[in-house]
Amino acid sequence: MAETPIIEVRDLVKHFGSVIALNGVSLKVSSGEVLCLLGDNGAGKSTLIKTLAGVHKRSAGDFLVDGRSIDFESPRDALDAGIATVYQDLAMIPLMSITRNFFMGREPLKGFGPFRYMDMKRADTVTREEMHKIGIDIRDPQQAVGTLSGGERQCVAIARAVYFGAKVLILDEPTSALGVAQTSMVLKYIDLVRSKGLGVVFITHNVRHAFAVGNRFTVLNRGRTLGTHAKGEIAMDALQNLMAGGKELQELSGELGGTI
Amino acid sequence: MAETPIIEVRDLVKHFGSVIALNGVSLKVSSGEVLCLLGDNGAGKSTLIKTLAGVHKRSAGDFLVDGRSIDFESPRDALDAGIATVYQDLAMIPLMSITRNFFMGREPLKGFGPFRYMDMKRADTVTREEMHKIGIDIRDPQQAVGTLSGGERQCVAIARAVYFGAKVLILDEPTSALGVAQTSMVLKYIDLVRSKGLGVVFITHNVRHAFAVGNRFTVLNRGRTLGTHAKGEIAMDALQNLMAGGKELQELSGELGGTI
Amino acid sequence: MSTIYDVKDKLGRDERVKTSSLLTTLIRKPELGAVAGLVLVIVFFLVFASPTMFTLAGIMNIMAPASQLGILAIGAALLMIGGEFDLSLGSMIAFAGLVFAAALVVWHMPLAAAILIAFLVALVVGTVNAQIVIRTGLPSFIVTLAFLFILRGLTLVGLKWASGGATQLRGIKDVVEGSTLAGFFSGNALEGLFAWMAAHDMIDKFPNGLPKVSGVPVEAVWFVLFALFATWLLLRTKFGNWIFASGGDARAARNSGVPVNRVKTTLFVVTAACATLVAIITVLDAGSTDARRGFQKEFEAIIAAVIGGCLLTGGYGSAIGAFFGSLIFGMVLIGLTYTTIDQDWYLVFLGTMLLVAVVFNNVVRKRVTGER
Amino acid sequence: MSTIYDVKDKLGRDERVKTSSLLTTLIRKPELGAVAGLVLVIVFFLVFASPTMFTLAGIMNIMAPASQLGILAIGAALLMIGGEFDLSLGSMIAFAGLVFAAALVVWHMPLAAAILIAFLVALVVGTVNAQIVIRTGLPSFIVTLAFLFILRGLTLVGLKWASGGATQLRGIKDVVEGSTLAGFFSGNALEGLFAWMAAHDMIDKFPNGLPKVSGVPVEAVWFVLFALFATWLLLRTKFGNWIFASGGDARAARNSGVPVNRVKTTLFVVTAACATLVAIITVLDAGSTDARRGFQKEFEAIIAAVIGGCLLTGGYGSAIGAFFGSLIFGMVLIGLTYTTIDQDWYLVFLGTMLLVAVVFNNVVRKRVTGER
Amino acid sequence: KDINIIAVTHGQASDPFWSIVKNGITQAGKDQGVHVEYRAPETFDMVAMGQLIDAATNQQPDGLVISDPDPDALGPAIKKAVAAGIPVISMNSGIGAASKLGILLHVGQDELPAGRIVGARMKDMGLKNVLCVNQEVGNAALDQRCQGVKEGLAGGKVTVLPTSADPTETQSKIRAALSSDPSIDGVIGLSAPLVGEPAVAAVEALGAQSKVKVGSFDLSSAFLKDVADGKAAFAVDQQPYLQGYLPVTFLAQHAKNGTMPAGNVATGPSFVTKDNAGQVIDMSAKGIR
Ligand SMILES: Nc1ncnc2c1ncn2[C@@H]1O[C@H](COP(=O)(O)OP(=O)(O)OP(=O)(O)O)[C@@H](O)[C@H]1O
Ligand SMILES: Nc1ncnc2c1ncn2[C@@H]1O[C@H](COP(=O)(O)OP(=O)(O)OP(=O)(O)O)[C@@H](O)[C@H]1O
Ligand SMILES: [Mg+2]
Ligand SMILES: [Mg+2]
Repeated sequence: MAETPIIEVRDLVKHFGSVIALNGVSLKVSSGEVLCLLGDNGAGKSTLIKTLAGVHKRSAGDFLVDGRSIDFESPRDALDAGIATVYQDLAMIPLMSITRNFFMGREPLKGFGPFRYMDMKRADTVTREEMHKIGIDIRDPQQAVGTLSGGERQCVAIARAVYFGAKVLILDEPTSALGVAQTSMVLKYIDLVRSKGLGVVFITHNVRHAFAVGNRFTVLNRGRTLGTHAKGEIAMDALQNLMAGGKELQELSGELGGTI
Repeated sequence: MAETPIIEVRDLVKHFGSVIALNGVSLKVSSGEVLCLLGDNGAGKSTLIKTLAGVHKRSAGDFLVDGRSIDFESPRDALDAGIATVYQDLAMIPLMSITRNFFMGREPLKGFGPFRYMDMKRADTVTREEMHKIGIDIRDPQQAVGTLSGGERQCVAIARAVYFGAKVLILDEPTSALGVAQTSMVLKYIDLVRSKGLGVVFITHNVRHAFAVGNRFTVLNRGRTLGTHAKGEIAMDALQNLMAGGKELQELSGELGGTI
Repeated sequence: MSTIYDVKDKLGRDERVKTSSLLTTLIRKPELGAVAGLVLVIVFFLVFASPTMFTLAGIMNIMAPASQLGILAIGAALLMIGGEFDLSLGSMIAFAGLVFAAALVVWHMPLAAAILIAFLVALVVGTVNAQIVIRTGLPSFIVTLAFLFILRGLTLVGLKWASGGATQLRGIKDVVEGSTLAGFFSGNALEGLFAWMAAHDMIDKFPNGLPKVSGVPVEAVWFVLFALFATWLLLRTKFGNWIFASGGDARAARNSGVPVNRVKTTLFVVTAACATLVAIITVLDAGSTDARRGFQKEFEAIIAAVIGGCLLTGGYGSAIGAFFGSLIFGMVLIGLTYTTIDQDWYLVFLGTMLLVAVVFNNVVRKRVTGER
Repeated sequence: MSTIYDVKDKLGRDERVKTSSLLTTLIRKPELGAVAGLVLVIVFFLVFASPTMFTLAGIMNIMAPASQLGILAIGAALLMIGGEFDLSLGSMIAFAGLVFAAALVVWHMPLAAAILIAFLVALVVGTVNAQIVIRTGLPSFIVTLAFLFILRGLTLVGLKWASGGATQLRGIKDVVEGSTLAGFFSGNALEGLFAWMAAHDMIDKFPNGLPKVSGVPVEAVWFVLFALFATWLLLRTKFGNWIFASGGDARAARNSGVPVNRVKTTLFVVTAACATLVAIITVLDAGSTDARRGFQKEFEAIIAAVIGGCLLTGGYGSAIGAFFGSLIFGMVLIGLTYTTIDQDWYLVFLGTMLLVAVVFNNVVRKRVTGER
Repeated sequence: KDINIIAVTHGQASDPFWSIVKNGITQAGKDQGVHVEYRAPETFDMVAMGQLIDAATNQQPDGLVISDPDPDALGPAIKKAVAAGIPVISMNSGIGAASKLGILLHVGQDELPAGRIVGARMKDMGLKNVLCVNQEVGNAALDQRCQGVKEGLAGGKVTVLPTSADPTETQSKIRAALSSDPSIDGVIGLSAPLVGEPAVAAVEALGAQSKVKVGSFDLSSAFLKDVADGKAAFAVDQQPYLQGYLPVTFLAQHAKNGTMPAGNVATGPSFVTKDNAGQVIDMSAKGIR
């Protein structure tokens, strides 16, 4: 992986008013690799990936895409640059149908000139198929997203990002609300996407999920990078401890039979 | 556990318009035990516990609390009956402060008669302490919940339910957004609560978390109970397969190194 | 692989969905509520109003104001679905009317140029409204409220300047006399058809042989076409999807790549253009304009849209609902005059009818869509 | 165990929070925006208005309308924070005024009984509004709009009945002459103080020796007390927490055990009671009531609340903000008459001032709270 | 020293009638070389109007012109102005209470008697069932006009039709009223542009010109054209221009020379009919009549 990374950030800083959410974070993602972003609650993972996705503007630091410094004005710019994101809060409109949410911002068109209109039939078919691939059998693609279960909703967001992801796929805790079957599907998906040559940023709190698909692991703690480790270099236990932000877990874990 | 269960439901049915969310579900929780409610996405777990918590009215079936048939008119009734719930969507008001959310509906009062007012200082202290116990060190209890990270928000909801839970504690995927340290804390908490003699209903997709604290496991699938198993009676793998709703996972899991 | 998930029964039905009759499926449209409200109102007037209300002439008489309101209501509905309000709508009617009339009688422009100028003004006003809302992040309620005052005030000042001191500018009819273009914005459409029908005794005639109703008010044609267009736009186009998304959750929409600001700006311009269209129609019809034109039309438009099922919080609603909402409101407004109800009770009945129609609408909608 | 989490530095500061000066901390209040808006407006009038505006008499002259508006605005603000609107507020003023006046001059009741009856009517109207909103699930916008019409219509009917055909009811002054209770609702407070100050040449006098300002308008006292009470209620009581919760997300609040319906009903009643209080004050002050009383006050109240920072979507706002919002709006309304601006331009200036004040308010608020 | 005169009325500057009043006031100011200001509340609002009078009193003008549609409500404010030593002239409405409140004199005529005269004229025209179209129900001044018509038309029937400022709606409502009650033979509007013109259009659309006579309070150039063309029977002129012009002139003279006419001045009503409408149209288009 001597090639230029698809995405690289150096010493990223992000303030919200008086809150310092990121205080010097660096990472890079190359094509064909899965970077797991790990860290405690409130470490700044979501803030970081929102900056990558064009939602937030960084307060300081460098942000390079394909080796060139870049400034996204809006999430649309990031999407156009081939970066698709599943946000932790999903970015879905509860009142709109599954299909409409799926294609929001990237509607498939039919017809020509000023009479172009949405190809609803195709949209419905694609939605149903993509959801099926991820293991969800939806009743009706026209159902409002607001009436879906938490996990079903998550799957819509993931299926959408995978479908439209071109270069980099960013997933913020995609498996947190998912059942066992769906989780397996999603992890397999990530594997598939990587093998197609995309870069993936995968946020999770589950060290097993991270180990299952990750190539490298970057750990955040209180707005700072704690370090990056390749898969071979670190054991699951050590990573687990790093993720917890240096809190000793043995004791707690021991009481509960070491199963966490 | 020959005593009457604190909560028991038999053949519960719940329809939303033409959608059948629950189609005959039975379960019971006794004091001093943790019942894990498992099942695929969309199986009906949240719908079930919302019925227990007084949010939904059942379409058919029996619901007994302490052996007596009961009908909750509102979540307040359930709370008054000692049933505290962490909802999957958390039931928090983003614009309100952490403290105000924490005590929403159960405000600590000071003064007397018509001049009773909220004891803000105590509320702030309690909030900070309870959050600390669960492993979150909040900057300012007056911060709006909307600016917290996903996991921090989850912790507020859990800490609140634990603080106010009197007889039964219902937790809908409480650990899904949590970091390693916080997850350990929450599981330890559940253990603690159980040992104090409360009943706990714990929904999770993580079989390890379930095994760590659960006494019995009830599996839902497409709105129906698939069966209940005590801890000693079933192996983790078998449970894992049940949770996935009968989908064979070996193959998938195998490809990813059996780590899920 | 698909067989793994296939637990549907042999007919391909999902066991988690109750079967419902064809009829229920057919009518499971939120708009049905508004239709039901309209039916209720019609039944009420059939019973209590003078039978002349439902003659051809009576219906056309209701269509004119209902259509003008409807054009505004559909514009307001689109904007509301997109998550914003335009309270300057009514003042915009007056302002556009002034610009249009002044272009004709003060600057002596040809009709086409005057129409163009009026719509250009709409473009400017809509854009200004939108830009202020977007850049300041203030609620559109308060921003457009400021323009409610400003445009109304400018109209008065402009009228006094244009007329040399009065609050009315007239003489428009003389200027546009004989223009074919004017036919698109004033008078009646389908006059030939109605004359033919009168000649063949199919409709009522005056003693002199002319038909009592000489055609369909031209605004009704605009109204129906606009309703159809807006429905197509909302349900079948990319832009329609963006409108719903922007109104449903602007942040989520933006994160998904919807150009929310562009959508909102366009909607503000469309709303202002609707006001301008109504202004042109009324100015040509009345032959004059005055400082009170369009007074409180913004509220009537919002009312009609809400009757038709639009949510005030955005992200939900339909053009066809606004269409029926306008018909309901227009019919109640004019219809009470056909009854023998003491006119002092007018407002009481207006309010009651509104409430009953909306409640009924709501009950029917919940019933058919199975909401709880 | 606590040491595990302790990564704060020695001074106990959290390294994730930027240190900020005492001043910034002091003024980090959203209400500061409204104060800044008020300052801006005051500066404007200091420069452009007749100096008489800021004499004692001028200030009292502004206080009367601003206070009446303010009482309504605080009621509307509480309701808006609780997630609902009351568009029937203005009509309620007229209706309560009618009931109150009729009780006095038609039924010849004592003042105390008339006041009681008026507030009982408020209780009923508020409850009816709330119950319809809660039971039907319709937006309060449309339900209270129906009551806007209905109450206004009933006022007209009632006035004609009470006065025997006119739309004005007069003669209230004669009836309440000499009642001490009336002093709580009309005229001026602190009259003794002002007379004393006049006698000692501390304030301006008329040629006949009476003080130019005979006291503080009684509504100003109500206004300030109500603003203090509402602020305490919102920030310090259980009910205040419930109001924020109900407006922020009714479902989440309900799930957390907040009796949302009870909260909303109470708020509707409070709003109606505010309208009634203003009705009683104006009827006693004017000695008469008419069918147009309170016309459009609902919008002025909402405007003032929004200027003061209330969100139209509910769950956010403050009584103190509404307080300043009313002062801003009231000052702009009256203040323009102290300038030499031509009345034709009045609306243009009103709109512009509003916009400028609100934008300024917003900029300051964002600056101090660090929102982006 | 500059002479300052303030006028506070109940009519908005955008109201056709009051805009003419304001034009008269402005012109008088120019002619007399005094500074004038016109103020009115945003709607017919007696409470707000009282506050505006207070505001005017605070500025100690050399003269105050007011309209007084509700002497009870405005009384205290007017008395205060008088007590402050400001000469006050009332115009348009409030003739009955003028002397009691210490007002120097009244220019114009109350709406009620004006309405009576119109009613009497319609009775003379042989009308029996008249529709009184009110574009702003609840405005007590306008309500009095209909009330007066009813009294003047003694024996005949008067129905009040509430409408709005929207000419399309007004026209539709008048058509509705005429077609549901064919015995209506007269329509009287309370504003020429907002009601009179749509009323003529409505009658025309129904082809009932020969049966239904239309009249209107106040003037507008388009309505006067209808009168001239014989489509409308008459317009009632209160000469609002004079109601604004005269009080300012009197007060300016009072401030300069201490003069004041001895009695009230009646400015109307006078009728404009087919014979004299032609002369008035141009003046009306300029906002003078
Ligand atoms: N808009 C905002 N305003 C103020 N503070 C914010 C804002 N967004 C995030 N923060 C703060 O920044 C910190 C980092 O938040 P972030 O959401 O990035 O955490 P995270 O690593 O994604 O945590 P989790 O695993 O719980 O999702 C948190 O403490 C949060 O309170
Ligand atoms: N209000 C509603 N209207 C219509 N359908 C609903 C509603 N609420 C839930 N459902 C449907 O009922 C089914 C069960 O939903 P529920 O939220 O109980 O699933 P769950 O077991 O909690 O899933 P997850 O693990 O993903 O949270 C889902 O398919 C959902 O679409
Ligand atoms: Mg996060
Ligand atoms: Mg769930």
